[in-house]
Amino acid sequence: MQLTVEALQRWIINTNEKMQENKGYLSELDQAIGDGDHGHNMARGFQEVVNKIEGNSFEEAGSLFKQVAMTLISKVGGAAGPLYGTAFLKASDEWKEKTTIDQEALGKGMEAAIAGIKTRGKAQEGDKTMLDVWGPIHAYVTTQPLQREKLKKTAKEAMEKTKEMTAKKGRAAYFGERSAEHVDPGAYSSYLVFEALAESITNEGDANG
Amino acid sequence: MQLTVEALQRWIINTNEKMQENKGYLSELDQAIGDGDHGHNMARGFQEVVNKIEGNSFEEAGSLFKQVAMTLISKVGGAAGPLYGTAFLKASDEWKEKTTIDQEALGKGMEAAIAGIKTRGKAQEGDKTMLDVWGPIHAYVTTQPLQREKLKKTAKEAMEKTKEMTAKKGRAAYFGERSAEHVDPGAYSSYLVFEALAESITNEGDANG
Amino acid sequence: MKKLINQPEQVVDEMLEGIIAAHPEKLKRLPGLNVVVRKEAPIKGKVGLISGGGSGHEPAHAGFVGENMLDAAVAGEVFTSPTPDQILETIKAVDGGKGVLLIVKNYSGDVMNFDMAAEMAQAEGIEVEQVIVKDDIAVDIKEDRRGVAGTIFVHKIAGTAASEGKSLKEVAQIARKTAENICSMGVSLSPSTVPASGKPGFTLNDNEIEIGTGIHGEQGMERQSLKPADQLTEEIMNNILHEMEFSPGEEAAVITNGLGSTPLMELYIVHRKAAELLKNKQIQLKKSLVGEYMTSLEMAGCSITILKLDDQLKSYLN
Amino acid sequence: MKKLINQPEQVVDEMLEGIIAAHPEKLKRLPGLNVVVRKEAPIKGKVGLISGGGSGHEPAHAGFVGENMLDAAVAGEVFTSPTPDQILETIKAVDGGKGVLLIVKNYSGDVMNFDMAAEMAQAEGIEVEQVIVKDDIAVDIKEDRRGVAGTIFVHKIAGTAASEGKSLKEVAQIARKTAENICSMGVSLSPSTVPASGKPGFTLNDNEIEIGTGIHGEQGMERQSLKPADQLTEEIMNNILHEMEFSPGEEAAVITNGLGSTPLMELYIVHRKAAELLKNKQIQLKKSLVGEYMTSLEMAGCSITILKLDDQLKSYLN
Ligand SMILES: Nc1ncnc2c1ncn2[C@@H]1O[C@H](COP(=O)(O)OP(=O)(O)O)[C@@H](O)[C@H]1O
Ligand SMILES: Nc1ncnc2c1ncn2[C@@H]1O[C@H](COP(=O)(O)OP(=O)(O)O)[C@@H](O)[C@H]1O
Ligand SMILES: [Mg+2]
Ligand SMILES: [Mg+2]
Ligand SMILES: [Mg+2]
Ligand SMILES: [Mg+2]
Repeated sequence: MQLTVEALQRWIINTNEKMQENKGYLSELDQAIGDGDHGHNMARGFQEVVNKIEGNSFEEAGSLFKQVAMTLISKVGGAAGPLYGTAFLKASDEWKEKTTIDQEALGKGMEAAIAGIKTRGKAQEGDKTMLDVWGPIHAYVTTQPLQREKLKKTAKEAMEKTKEMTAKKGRAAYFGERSAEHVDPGAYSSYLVFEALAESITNEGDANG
Repeated sequence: MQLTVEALQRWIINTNEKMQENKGYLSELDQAIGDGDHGHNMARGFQEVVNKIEGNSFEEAGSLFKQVAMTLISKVGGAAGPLYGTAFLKASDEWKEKTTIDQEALGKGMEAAIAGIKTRGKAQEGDKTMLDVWGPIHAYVTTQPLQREKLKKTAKEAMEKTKEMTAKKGRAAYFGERSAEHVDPGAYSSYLVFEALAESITNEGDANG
Repeated sequence: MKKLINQPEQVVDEMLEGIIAAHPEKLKRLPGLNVVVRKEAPIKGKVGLISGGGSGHEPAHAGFVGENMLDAAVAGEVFTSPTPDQILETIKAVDGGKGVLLIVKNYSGDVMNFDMAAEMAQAEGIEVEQVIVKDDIAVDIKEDRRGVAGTIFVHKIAGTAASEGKSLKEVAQIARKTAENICSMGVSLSPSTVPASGKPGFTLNDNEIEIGTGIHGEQGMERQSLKPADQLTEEIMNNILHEMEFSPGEEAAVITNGLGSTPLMELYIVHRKAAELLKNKQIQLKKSLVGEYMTSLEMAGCSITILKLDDQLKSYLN
Repeated sequence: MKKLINQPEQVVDEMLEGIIAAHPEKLKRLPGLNVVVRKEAPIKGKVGLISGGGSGHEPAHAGFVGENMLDAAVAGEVFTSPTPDQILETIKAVDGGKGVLLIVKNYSGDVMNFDMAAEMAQAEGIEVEQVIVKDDIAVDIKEDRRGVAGTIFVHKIAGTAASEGKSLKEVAQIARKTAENICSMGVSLSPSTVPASGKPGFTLNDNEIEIGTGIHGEQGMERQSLKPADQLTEEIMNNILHEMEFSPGEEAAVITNGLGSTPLMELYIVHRKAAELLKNKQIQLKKSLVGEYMTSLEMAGCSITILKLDDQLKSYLN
């Protein structure tokens, strides 16, 4: 697998489309165990990202993702803003000067991103957050050949698993055990991010290419 | 007709009973074209009056009605308090030293009361207020022999007539022509006052006695 | 009815106890009465200032008792004018020998009860003047207009004038001038519920608002469907400015007043548009009060009040 | 959703415009940002004080910008923490060379965004300290407690300390001491509706209340049926006093805070009972704030905040 800068750009644009489509649903999820703004936060942030990157062409992945990260940081707000922002910022460091991203580079970028989320949010996997999607995806990316449908399935299953978890971080933690009947909104938005990634891979032809 | 001080006292006690029974209805009438407190105001005031006069015996009508008036003035509040208070205060002046009230004295007391209401409230008959009951009752008392049922009927008809009137004074005036579908709450409470008076007359035996 | 109360009959008494508990160093209650008085009252050589009316309009009126404002406030039952005996005792409690000014909102109940108290006090040899506030232009006939949030400007300006040691005649004259230069108008989005009755004072559909509703839920000018804040503000401002004569360059003070449950956020959105409209007309906005000054329990909505300033009024307002 | 707004996306911007329109002589807005700053800022020789958070809690936070209080407030979207870039610009705008203190409520979003901004500012050579307010005892684990109305006491006390010219270290230390001596707890009678979503944040039955609800509608401790104000106040006060160590004769300050649509009348009824309970425990009530300080849009209900005073805190509070 090789993702060109253009493919990466399409990944982000596709992610935005998913955020817009799922804005209401994400906020509904957040209303159940949070404050009901997650969809609006993500939709606002990714729309700004697309406004910034669409039409521009980037020479390498590092500057693309730095732009993505800085825009998310300054436009999302809430808990999701610094976390997604930090994730992409850390990844952009890994992807500096790269004109294509192969599976190994993807794994390294994700590793840096996850470390960033953990430092910033002081959460662990199992705390019912977006980390519970990022973790399993990272494990998959670093151990198996990437396949579009498999990637989607991994993300979906990880997201669905957060339903049973009891939240330990973020607003949902206030709900204690009562949080354990609802999918985590940040996990759902991360699922959308990786679903979009999977679709970008297909666009490049063979999923294993 | 002769009303002893005791009969007058019973009139007031009977009036209070009617105010308590009709508290909710009076406030409902007031809610339609006012602020919904008339029943509460009248019930609170007359209850205090009864607390003050019950058990006591008064030598003459003047001091009884001065007590009634002062209590209404200090306990009813709103527009009704000063008006009913002034009415009974002016009547008490007329009835000073009297141990019984005959029809002529009743008429004189009412005349003074009405003058008091008019001075205080600057309203005229026809403005859709309590005056539109006091006026017709006064006319009846000063022109025809008092009869229990006739007195009741006169009060009731006068009260009902206020339904068609357009309010010119008090809160109902804000409703302008839209006030013309509702009985005036002060007219209704005055109807109760005179219904109680009629019942006191019967208690004395022959209505013409 | 979902309210943080105990017995509906006790709300006024318990509220007043709470006010005194909150500010024991500044306020006292006249024993046995629903009256809040400045601790220093009566103040020798200063005209005494009294306001009052039915309860349910908090912070009006007890919230305006203090330095450079009122000496006392008389609280009636909820939405019911207080009685003359209570007002009379208040007059006695604040008379420092220079007489007392009563600030009264133009409702027949208030006017009559304050009138009776003034007569009684005068009979006892106390000089009393009254100013009747009639700022609600939702009522057509000028003489019948209700007193609403503009009353706060009268408290403030008369309060400063009294603090300066002006005579009763002078304070009353300034208060009347203030009252004559105030126009207000409100809009209601939802009704309030008087504790004793337990039922909302009127009903509005989900998408319905009422322009010109009074602070006791009195009928307004018309029902409309909900519209953007800017449009609504413009409508209210046009109504008010139509009643007032402003030449370019003249000065105004504005109260954007919440009726009870409208968030401050929304009041600022309304105020922003009001300020913009004044600017368009070259009217200088010299003072803004944005918040809850004269409420109607938990009614949703707001009112806008404009006071036309001259140099004298401006100097007393600050 | 019946609100006095224009577009839901515009509420924060238009509210801030309204605040500036109301107080142009005292406040300015940082161009292009959702930040309200004292007109005099940056003030040389004074520690800069910044608070902020999601909007919808008005008057928090911009309403507390002024002399002896905050130098600036950063406003996020409704119920959404502001972003680091806005906070960074605010830090730069109020740094008078003595460093800047950030007053942050303990929500993961706020903490992370303010953290990032602090790191950025430090990287640019500005001294920054933070105090995290965690006063809501409805949350069991101390470290996870939310910041609610008690934040106002931190604004005020740190504000006075900063005005006196104290160093950043000193102001931060006093602010932290204040924060550690505050406990709060709320009760909600009805939910609020975020303009962008248009739907109430939760639902309560006609006769149901929720004890311990957060100011964004976060789940509380338990749902109960409506009960008399005195009983409810006692329950909340017991919870708070159970968390605090008070000996007879010690002193306290209290905020009885309205969440948005609860009439001031009801707040005073609650405050009355709170004051009585303190008296019973021989705790001296030295300062009372009763009104809307930290709201949740038009949520009905209230919160009670207790600050345990010592001589230092008391002197800075007045
Ligand atoms: N400390 C944390 N670590 C990792 N993820 C977190 C943390 N706190 C919150 N999140 C994620 O952020 C999501 C909520 O984001 P959002 O609703 O936009 O912010 P807020 O909670 O401030 O309203 C949660 O569903 C969760 O996945
Ligand atoms: N100026 C007036 N003259 C005579 N009666 C009046 C006047 N104003 C009001 N009323 C009477 O008082 C009644 C209302 O009393 P109430 O509801 O107790 O007082 P308020 O209007 O202050 O709430 C009206 O129905 C009317 O009959
Ligand atoms: Mg959220
Ligand atoms: Mg009435
Ligand atoms: Mg009334
Ligand atoms: Mg949020």
